[in-house]
Amino acid sequence: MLEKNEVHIVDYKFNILVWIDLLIFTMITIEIAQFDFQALTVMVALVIATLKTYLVGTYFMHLKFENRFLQTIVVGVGLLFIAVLMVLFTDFLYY
Amino acid sequence: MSSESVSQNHTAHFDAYGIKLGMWLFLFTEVLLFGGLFIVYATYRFLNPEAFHEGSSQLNLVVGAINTVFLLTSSLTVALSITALQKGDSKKAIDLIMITIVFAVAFMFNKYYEWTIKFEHGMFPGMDHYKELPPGEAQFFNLYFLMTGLHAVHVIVGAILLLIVAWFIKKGSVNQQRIVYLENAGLYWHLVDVIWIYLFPLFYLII
Amino acid sequence: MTAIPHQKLYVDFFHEKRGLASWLVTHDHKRIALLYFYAISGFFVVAFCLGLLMRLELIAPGETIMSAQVYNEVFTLHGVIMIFLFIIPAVPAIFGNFVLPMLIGAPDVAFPRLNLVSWYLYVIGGLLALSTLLYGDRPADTGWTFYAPYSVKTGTNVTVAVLAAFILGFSSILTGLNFIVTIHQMRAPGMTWMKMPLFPWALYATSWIQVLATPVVGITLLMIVAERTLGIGLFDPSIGGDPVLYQHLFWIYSHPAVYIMALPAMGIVSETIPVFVKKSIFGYKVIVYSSLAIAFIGYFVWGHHMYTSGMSGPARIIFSILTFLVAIPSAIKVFNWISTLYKGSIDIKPPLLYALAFIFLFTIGGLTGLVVGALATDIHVHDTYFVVGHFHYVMFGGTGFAFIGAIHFWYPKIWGRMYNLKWANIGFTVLFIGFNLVYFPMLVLGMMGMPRRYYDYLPEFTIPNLVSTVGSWVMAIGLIIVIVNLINGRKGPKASTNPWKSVTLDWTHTQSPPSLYNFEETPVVTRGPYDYRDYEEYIKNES
Amino acid sequence: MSGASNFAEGVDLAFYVIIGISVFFLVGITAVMIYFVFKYNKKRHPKADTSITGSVKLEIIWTVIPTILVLVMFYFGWAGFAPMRDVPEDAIPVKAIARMWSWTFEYENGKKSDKLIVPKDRPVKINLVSVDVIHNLYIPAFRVKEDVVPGRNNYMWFTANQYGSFDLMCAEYCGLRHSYMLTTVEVVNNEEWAEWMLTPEGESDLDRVAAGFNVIKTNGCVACHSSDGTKLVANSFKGIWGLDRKVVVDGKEQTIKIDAAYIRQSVYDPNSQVVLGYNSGIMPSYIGMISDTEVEQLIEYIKSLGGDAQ
Ligand code: HEA
Ligand code: HEA
Ligand code: HEC
Ligand code: CUA
Ligand SMILES: [Cu+2]
Repeated sequence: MLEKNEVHIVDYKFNILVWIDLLIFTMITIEIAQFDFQALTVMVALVIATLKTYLVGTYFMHLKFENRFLQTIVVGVGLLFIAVLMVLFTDFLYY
Repeated sequence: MSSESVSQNHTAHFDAYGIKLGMWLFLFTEVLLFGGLFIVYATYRFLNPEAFHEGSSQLNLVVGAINTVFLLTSSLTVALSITALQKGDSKKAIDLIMITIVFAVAFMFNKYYEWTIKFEHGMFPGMDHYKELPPGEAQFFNLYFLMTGLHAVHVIVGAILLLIVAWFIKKGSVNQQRIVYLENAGLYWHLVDVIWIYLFPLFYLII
Repeated sequence: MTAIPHQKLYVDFFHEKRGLASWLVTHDHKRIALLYFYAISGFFVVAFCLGLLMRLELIAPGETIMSAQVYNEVFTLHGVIMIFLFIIPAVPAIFGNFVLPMLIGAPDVAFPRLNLVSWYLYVIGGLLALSTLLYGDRPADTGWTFYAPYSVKTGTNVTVAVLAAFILGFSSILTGLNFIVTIHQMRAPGMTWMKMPLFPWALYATSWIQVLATPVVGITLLMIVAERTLGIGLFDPSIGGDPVLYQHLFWIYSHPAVYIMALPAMGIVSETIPVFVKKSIFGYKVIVYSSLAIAFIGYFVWGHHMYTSGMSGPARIIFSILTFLVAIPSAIKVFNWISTLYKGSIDIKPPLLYALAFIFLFTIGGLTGLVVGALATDIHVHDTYFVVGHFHYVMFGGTGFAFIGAIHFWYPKIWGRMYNLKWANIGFTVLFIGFNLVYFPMLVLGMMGMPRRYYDYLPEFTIPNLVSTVGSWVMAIGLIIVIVNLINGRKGPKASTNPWKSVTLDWTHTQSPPSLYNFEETPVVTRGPYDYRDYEEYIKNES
Repeated sequence: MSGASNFAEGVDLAFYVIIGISVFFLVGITAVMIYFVFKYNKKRHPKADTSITGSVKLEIIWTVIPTILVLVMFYFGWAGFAPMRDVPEDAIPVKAIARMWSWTFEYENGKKSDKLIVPKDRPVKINLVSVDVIHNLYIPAFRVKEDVVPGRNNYMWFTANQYGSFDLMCAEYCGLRHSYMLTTVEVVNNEEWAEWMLTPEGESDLDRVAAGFNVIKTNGCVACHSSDGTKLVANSFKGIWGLDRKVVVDGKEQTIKIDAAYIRQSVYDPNSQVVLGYNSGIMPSYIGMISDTEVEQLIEYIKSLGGDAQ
């Protein structure tokens, strides 16, 4: 009962643009990894990876055109995982 | 996930959204399956930072980067294939799936090459050189083989799913109106891509 | 959402098709539920007998009937079967499958074929677990928790047992996934979320846990397999691994799993009480939200199983606070159930007896959970018989009793016949008394300091152990009465379609036993799920 | 059971508070339940009051009150626990070595024993070391318990405040003889303790054989090997000297005569030659724990149990 059957088509060209962005991001990560910012490097790498995931999710996986509920649970699962990791690290961080 | 909604058994109704929702739920389980390994990774990396750096420098960045490009591109072709089928061009859709498969094979080939080299150096679980690795580094390679290995299994499964869907498109049972199976196989493929997006920097790029 | 094809004649689902083969390939949720029922009952009896054997061994110090190695294998198998093969699938896979579609006015679950696949996975996993008895060195002797590094070192057949648990996990995931889509997509017209009965709500919350927690234990168990077979020593301290990390990963699943066991049982209690009290459940919305809250907070309390593992101080404190918070929604549910009784018109039938027993026993179990949830006290009773007492109270006293209650409740729906009520009451009484005789002494033993998984014990622990063992015989008698009575009920008098006079769709709109797609036409929901105003009239009009 | 350490008071107080509140609720809930069941029984009360569906006020009350009570319980639990992590500076360090399935306690001056001997009223810090799997050191009377995890430096401390002998058990499942991994804590007065600490080992009137027996006792060999011919986990030491033993070396079967070299290797590297029919990895290696002289003593002891002749 939730679905609306309108189809949203992501155009060929737009898909290719997303792909080019993804390649650029990949290059940036590799470049940045050459500098040693210590812990920051990992953070930057992960942030870029997350941006890439955002692109793949929103456009390739069509999340942008899905209903609210689906968008929420996808983000929710991501946050849940991060929360679990944070709670876990209360052990290792202070050990 | 090729099960159909029940109602289809005895009425004309076909619940595309339900099937897609099912696929997403399945993807969550995949995310958390890898999530368990990411947790182990995060912990051991935290406990042995230098060793992980040391281990990472022994991996071949070029091979990793090429594989990243392969997977990103294959994701693109899957996305394009969905666009094609949405527009009703099933021939183009099949062609694009086939290109995806080619990239998948290329990825696996690269992986094979990478692992063979490790193998020749005795750097494979159970082999002599492997057993002599210093503590943290052993964990790095344990995780490397386990995570990229599990990922490779997913690449194979994803490729098979796509092939099956291509066959159905050819037969006509997956078409512009009933595109959800292609979308689902695509979702799976993109997930495989997303996991690699994280694996790549975490294994090949640690400073 | 869809029209059901018109059925000319009422044929119940047993007679729709005949022959064993038609069962083994069925897509009908009711038949699959019964397939689960028989498979689960089979495993249950095995594990029950193992429980009795353990008690017999512990009747007195020293060797009684088995050697230490056998004892260790027995409690491991008992735990593995009870957890993975009985209590996790029992309520969702049997009663969820059978009544969920009917309660929400659907002809079946969303993915019927997948449903059958889960059953096959369940059976394969179960047989694999039992097969460890037959080949290899010996069945696993690690305890159901498979703690590394012992599980990596022992020469017993851990690999197969762990793989079995992995497969069972997948079965559980697929069931959960199926239910979520079913609940989202297939509710009858008019059944808004807040008009959905509470058992589907409980299953909804449970399903999310199944989908989101089970994969973590899946991968953890695979790591144990990798460590045993490939020499990938992930938890081996000599190469930088950490055995405590294994415990974290294990409990990240296994604590939420205890709510996979408890929530559906609570759903059954919420479903039963209004029927026999003939008034709406008290605080419907609060019960809904508390289920969701339990599912959510339950995800973050796993560390309370590890207070003595050498976790950091802050971690212990955070886990303890969260543990206490997760107790509150359970408390709220108990208060709401009790309040439902107020000014009702209470008809004490066996299903209600089991529901009330659930409240009492689960409360004891839950309150002992608070004792183990607090830091100081858990240091003393962790890994002692106190914990064994705690979890038997919540699992057997809670979920187990709710499960038996559910059989009594939906019995006339499933088989269209009625068991003997008097014998049901007698069986209940003996079971209830026996239960407390077995497990209360365990709480005492734990306070005295007897560790669990002990084959032999010091003389000062003798008397409570003796009481407990004798109690296990009383309980066995009670259970046998219950089972025999239920089996005899198959030849009992025909039941009317709605013997308990319930107002939920499963009773008002389907036959007993139901027909293939449950409803003759898709029901349209206008009333709340537990609206007992003028119920006699409503029931007459609808059927 | 009465407590015998500085923690007993805090832990027991937490027990009283939590169990007190629990009993109150259990009795209350049960009483109300039974009362309702009788009062509103169908016979007495044929028509239910269907107008009652909930009450926001009540829901708030029974959310807030349990929340407060639960935080109180948490507080007492934490208060009883917090001092357990705060080791006083002057605590006497003792190393507890756990293995399948026995304990060895090693004191600052190198002295070892199989019972834990501590002075009354002085803080003792126990460093927990495991050589194989996870164990758990549990002294019920002291209300202390902590896992002994291989690779982690776990610790515990306490001050015993009663003389006597108290049970010390392993509370984490560790395999076959987990339930026999017991010993005792002996709480003695300060002078006795100091004197005991200074008695050097093995030097008293023990001859070499008796010294050998002491070695296998303090190092826990007795958990798996008996001296009287009964098979525990592994073969008994009785009568094995000079026998031809079938062993597996590098996956191949071989026959070795049991002599001093064989025993030495069994102690230091047991997995290099595994007796046929056993799994490797059960017996831990004692490298660094048993000195060469001790091995000599233990060989004397095994010799003394007979063999050859039979
Ligand atoms: C059905 C399964 C189930 C359920 C529902 C629970 C519920 C709870 N459990 Fe339990 N638990 C297990 C199954 C379960 N448990 C198992 C199997 C183990 C052992 C695993 C192993 O090691 O093998 C275990 C072990 C276990 C431990 C670890 C003990 C140890 O090893 O040292 C802890 C510690 O915190 C704990 C706590 C709790 C708490 C706080 C709840 C709470 O959710 C309880 C909430 C309920 C109530 C509080 C009662 C109702 C409320 C009232 C009547 C109102 C009054 C209440 C207040 C004032 C708050 N459990
Ligand atoms: C749902 C879960 C569940 C249930 C119902 C039970 C039921 C029982 N358990 Fe269970 N138990 C566990 C889950 C469960 N257990 C788990 C998870 C563990 C931890 C394992 C570990 O440490 O790893 C455990 C551990 C455990 C121990 C601790 C072992 C140890 O630490 O050393 C003991 C000891 O007494 C015990 C006893 C019993 C008994 C006597 C029953 C009784 O209920 C059994 C009573 C038996 C009957 C009433 C039999 C009646 C039926 C028949 C005789 C068949 C008749 C047949 C027909 C005619 C059909 N159990
Ligand atoms: C955890 C149990 C365990 C402990 C503790 C243990 N052993 Fe063993 N031992 C075994 C097992 C099992 C075997 C047979 C398998 C093998 O050879 O490794 C064995 C074999 C031996 C053998 C060869 C015996 C024969 O019959 O050929 C000797 C000698 C020996 N152990 C000595 C010792 C000594 C000395 C100690 C203490 C310092 C000790 N063991 C402690 C389990 C143990
Ligand atoms: Cu050592 Cu149990
Ligand atoms: Cu828990």
